Amino acid sequence: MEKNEEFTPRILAFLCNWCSYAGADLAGTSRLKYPASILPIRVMCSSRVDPIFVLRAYLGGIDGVLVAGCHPGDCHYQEGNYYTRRRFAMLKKVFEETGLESDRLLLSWVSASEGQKYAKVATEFTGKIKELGENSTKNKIFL
Amino acid sequence: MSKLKGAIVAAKPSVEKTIIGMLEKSMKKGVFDAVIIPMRAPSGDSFAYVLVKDKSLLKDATPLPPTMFVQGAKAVSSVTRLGKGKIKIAAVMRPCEVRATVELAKLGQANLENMTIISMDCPGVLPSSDFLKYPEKNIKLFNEAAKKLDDKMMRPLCQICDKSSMVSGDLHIGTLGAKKDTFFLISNSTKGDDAANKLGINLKDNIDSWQTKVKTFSDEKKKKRKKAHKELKAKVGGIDNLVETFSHCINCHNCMRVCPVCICRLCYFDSDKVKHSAEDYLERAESKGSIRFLPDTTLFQMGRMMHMSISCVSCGACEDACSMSIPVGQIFSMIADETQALFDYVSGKNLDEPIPLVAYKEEELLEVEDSDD
Amino acid sequence: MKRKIGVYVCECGPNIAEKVDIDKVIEAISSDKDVAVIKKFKLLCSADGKKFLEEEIKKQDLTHLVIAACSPKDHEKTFMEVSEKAGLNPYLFQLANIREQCAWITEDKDEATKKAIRLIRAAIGRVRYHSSLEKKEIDSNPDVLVIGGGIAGIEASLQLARPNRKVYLVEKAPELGGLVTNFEKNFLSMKPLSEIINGKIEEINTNENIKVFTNSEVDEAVGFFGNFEIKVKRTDAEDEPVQFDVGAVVIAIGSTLFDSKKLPEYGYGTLNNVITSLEFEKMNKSGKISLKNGKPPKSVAIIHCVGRKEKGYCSEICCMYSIKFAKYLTDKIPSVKVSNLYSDLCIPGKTNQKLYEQAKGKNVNFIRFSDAEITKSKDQLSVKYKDENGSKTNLIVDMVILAPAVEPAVDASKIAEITGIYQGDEGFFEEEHEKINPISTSTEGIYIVGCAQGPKNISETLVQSEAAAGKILSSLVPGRKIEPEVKTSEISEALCIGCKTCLSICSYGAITFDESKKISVVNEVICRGCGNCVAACPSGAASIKHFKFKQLYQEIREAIK
Amino acid sequence: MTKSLKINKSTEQGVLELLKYLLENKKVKAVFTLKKIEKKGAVAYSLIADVKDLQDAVPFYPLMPVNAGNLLSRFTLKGSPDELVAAVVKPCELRGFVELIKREQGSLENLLIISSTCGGVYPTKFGVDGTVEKNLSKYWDAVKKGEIPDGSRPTCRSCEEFAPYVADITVDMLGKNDLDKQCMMFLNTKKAEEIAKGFKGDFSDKQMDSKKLDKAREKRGIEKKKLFDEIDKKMNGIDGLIEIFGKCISCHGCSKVCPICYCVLCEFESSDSEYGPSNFETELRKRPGLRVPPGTLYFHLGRLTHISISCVACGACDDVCPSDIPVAMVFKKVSESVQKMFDYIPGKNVDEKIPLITFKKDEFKEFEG
Repeated sequence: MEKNEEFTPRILAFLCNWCSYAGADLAGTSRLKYPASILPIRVMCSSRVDPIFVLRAYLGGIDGVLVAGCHPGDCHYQEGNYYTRRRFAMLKKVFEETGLESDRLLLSWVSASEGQKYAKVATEFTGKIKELGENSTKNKIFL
Repeated sequence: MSKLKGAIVAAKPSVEKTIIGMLEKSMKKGVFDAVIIPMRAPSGDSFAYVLVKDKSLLKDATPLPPTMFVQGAKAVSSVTRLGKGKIKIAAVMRPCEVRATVELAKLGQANLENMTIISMDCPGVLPSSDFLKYPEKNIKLFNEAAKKLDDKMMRPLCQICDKSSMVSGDLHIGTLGAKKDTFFLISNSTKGDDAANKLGINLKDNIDSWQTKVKTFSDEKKKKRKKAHKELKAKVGGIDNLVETFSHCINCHNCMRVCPVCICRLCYFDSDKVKHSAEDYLERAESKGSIRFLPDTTLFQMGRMMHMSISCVSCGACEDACSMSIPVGQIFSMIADETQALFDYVSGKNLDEPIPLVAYKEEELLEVEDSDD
Repeated sequence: MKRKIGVYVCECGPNIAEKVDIDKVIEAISSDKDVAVIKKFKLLCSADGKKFLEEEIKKQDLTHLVIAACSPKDHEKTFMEVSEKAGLNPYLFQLANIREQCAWITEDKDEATKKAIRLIRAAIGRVRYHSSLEKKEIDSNPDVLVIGGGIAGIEASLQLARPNRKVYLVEKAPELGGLVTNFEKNFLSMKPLSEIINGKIEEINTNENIKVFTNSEVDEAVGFFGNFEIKVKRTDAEDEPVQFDVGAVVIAIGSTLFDSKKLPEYGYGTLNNVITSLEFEKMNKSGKISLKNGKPPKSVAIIHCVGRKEKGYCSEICCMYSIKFAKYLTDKIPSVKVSNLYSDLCIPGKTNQKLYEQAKGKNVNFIRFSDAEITKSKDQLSVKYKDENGSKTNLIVDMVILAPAVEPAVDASKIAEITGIYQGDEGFFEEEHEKINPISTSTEGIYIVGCAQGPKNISETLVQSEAAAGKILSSLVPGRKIEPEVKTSEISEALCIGCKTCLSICSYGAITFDESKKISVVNEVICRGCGNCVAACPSGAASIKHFKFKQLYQEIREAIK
Repeated sequence: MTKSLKINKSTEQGVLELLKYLLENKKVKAVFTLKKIEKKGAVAYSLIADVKDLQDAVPFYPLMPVNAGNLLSRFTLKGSPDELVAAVVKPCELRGFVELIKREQGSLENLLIISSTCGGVYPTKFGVDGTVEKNLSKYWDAVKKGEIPDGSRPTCRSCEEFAPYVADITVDMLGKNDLDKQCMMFLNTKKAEEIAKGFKGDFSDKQMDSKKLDKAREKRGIEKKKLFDEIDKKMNGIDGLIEIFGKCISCHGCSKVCPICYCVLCEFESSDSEYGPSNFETELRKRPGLRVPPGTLYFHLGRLTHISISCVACGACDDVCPSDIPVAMVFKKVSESVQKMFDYIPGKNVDEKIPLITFKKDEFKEFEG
């Protein structure tokens, strides 16, 4: 665990506009602290997150990708997040089967009122990624 | 186009090592920020072009690999198609790859402004399918054959290549006619002159011995080429032979996809324009008793000839990639020689020369007109 | 044309300034590609701030605008308006949130500064690929179609017609009124219902804003908010369907009752004097509560929760009307004994409990039961059941009233098909969101009220009808154009291969299929811009304005740099 | 109730008899099947309208020059035939076709699908050099015994889906020890029964003997495990993947011949997937170098996310790869577990929705963090 002591992971967070992004805002307005290295990208619905995005980021050397949306049943667009979940499940399976580190991908439901949860998820995920260390694809040549 | 200038360079311990040394030096001096050069793939049984930024990688580079998996022009195009970018790049390729690159530049698929292209006398390449069988052994065999200029095991098209020393890039490494442990560094452009100067190489030596040797060598090959094309024509010429030859085609279109000068994002022959209704197909089947399905493989190949034979550089990438071992590369080289001769155009020879089909002369090709008298 | 991006960093008073080293940010970014100007300002959302921005946009003649400030939730709209005012298309602007998700989440100023720089760079990268988007405006038809002439439909129609809205009210029965016309009195107030209902029906018939179609049903409803084309045809004649346009639709088709015959143990349909609640309401309204033999019952059992287990939900109203029934009975037959057999009592609300307390006691008792079975015993009925402690009990009564579960109306699925509104697992119409939009549906401009949405009592129904009317009156104003979502999805005709993947996953029916061209087409008026179809499309034919691949990818790139 | 049709001729002859009968009596307008294109053994799918051209037809020749799923899609994409056309295809080709139909890329309308319990095929290139022709007798011996023909495609050797799903007629081959004397067909649909009426042969209600199929499945299951273990060893994470795909030359032949890849323009050939100068500069900031053209691993993993849900493991991609990359086995391995996750067998049922266009409200909780 002592490896990468001062390594700050590059983490990408796709946040749906209506729940998770608002939740992340709430974490801030409640002055909760979590690692600043996490970089949010706002999408209208988590279902906009094409697995290809995650793939690109991963092969580009991102250390972790978080996809966050409304809780099932609460999707602002009704069913979007159910599809997100299926696509994510598939992507994870592809990672597992090809021996890639699927632990670098995380799907989480964060509602607009769950500032606490967002801070928690962000902190824990960052911790996990720190354990995993740097994504080695970063310096591969034959991609 | 500037007159060729050259210098004799000591090649110790070997030509390849010397080239790499020069590249390292020029990167150190900031002549180039990066180099596009072939390297052996991690699996060991393949070579690929790598855009090298960290010069320590260069020691593993292979300027003259035994095979051509990706046509170098595709590599250069992929880096510069959308713009020249900030960094100055040197690209090390074989002459036919350089020529394809030049064609791509003419077609707006490559931007050579910040690119210095280095070519070298080419002994040919092994067909990749052969190479894949015993990589290690084949690397040795290739290097020996290269020294002896023995082309028996090379691609059929390499065996009849008369442009294996054609200089259409900026710098060229001439090994033909060079004294032992030396080679000629030949410059073909101000960019080339500039790079040589920065490396402290004085382009004042006499390169006649290289030029004469190249001349005789390519004259031989020309004869061989004419003969081969003649034989080929006899074999595949005429609609029946042609159809027979292409009847093996399984429409994978690998040939088109690996072809350096096939640039369309969506090939016409993959587009909606070639898709018909069941009844259309049935009509054709009924008129002939039966048709191969999909039909039109010959149309596809002929169509490609229309589209790109003017720019074809006879590199043989298509033949290498054909999963049905159709001699498609040889056929295209045969056609290309004819169509290019028509406009006395040599694809990729000169960047400033427009592609014939985008230019015309008032008085030409009268013979193809139907004269009224 | 050369890009000139203006970047403006808001200090937000101390909020950002104290946590982020803004000068460092400016220093880092000022030399970035395409950045024409970068400045800081005390409070950009203030009047001064807006004035400053407006002048800057004009003076610097910016092609794109990036503001680093608070969350888009706070002031994205504000700054878009400023930019529009200054003559710069508001979609050529991107807001970098360096407050909520940067300044406020760490104590480490250096970290916050680093993150701010990345966020702003992401915004700059993104805004480069923004293109102007134009607000769309389309005419709308303010008229309304109300499906169902029960209490829900009647109320909605009146609420709309009173302020002179044209309403088409379609009822498949010969008369308006629906279920409630069978009820003598209302629960709680125990006031006669008929005068209320008749009053409302009377008003409907005299209000010339309302066109009533009885013996009719909706045959077709195509279009979108503000522009639905409706066809109504008669059920009792082969006439050509009547056609008209409306801007909104209210579904008020009510509900029906669970068929008690499905539970033979209750003997409904086989035993005399076992009747449903509705039959009892009718009997009561007719004035004479009597057994088959004409005599008044001396003892009555009301069995609650008939079919609740089968349906899997509580029908909400049964307990209340059962109490009402007890009152009917005791008022009309003073000596009658009434036993309420319930499995769970559900008497919510601020006042309902009162009536229960009153009813309980004299001659009326409430028994918690399970596993009831009704058989004949001489000329009476024996109700065998397990009581709370599981001990078997046998109750002999003259009459049994069953309180069956409330079910979706018979033609619910037909209406669902015509309107494209999704039915939940129980078959009732699904609201868009139980909390955010409880009476709206997945199709903008179509609302669900009353028992069509789920079991409800009359007052709850009326509330929904008024709510729907209110929504329509405020969103669909005569003469006012409607502004559909701008950031909609679009499908490239060249790239679409017509696999219909997008059609199957769109929750709004916003995508249709062009059979002649064999490609999918987005109806931008219906599309809400979630982007689901974009992620689902394998061939990259679908893309979504303002969240295009290249735009988002610039942000991704910043993250992996 | 399935009817069966027995003919006392070799299996291939029997089927040809039936096809001949159908053509002669105008019960079908044409026959889509494999046809010899020269003596060395090269075959191609053909659309045969004239009976006499049936003589070169080799419906069950152990080659798959192209996955016929692609071809039937192209045949029906712009409109189905007006009258019945008989098509003899292999089970995986049929499953590929069905997956394409689910994507609106074709239709079963007016097609009479004839398929068989399949013994597998050889790599296509062996058709050109005569290898297949030489091995034919060996091949049929293996099929008789339900064994795995040596040298057949790895995906065939490890194929457990060798029995067709939506065929109108299923020809009994795998494990049928007298297939050179007797031809047994099972008429699975009304369509098939109707059309076979009047044909001379013994009709009965005999059912396919499933035991021999189970045995064959077992053998292939063992082979599959072996091949999966091998590929698994190679596929160990990013470095393994780079070993495997590092030599990809981006010809994208694998996607071109894939019966599931059906896009007009592959996303990975679109402008969105292109690198601009600044991308390269960014990349080179963290990497010592980058192979060009870039994005081969991105292409293959991306293609996995696109098609693993529907991959029928036909092996066509292996055949066309000029770099001998074991594309097919990678895709088969990954796809099987993706499909298992959704409890989905591609091509089994035309009416079953592709898992990614539907959902259950209560599922995959384990993927939520």
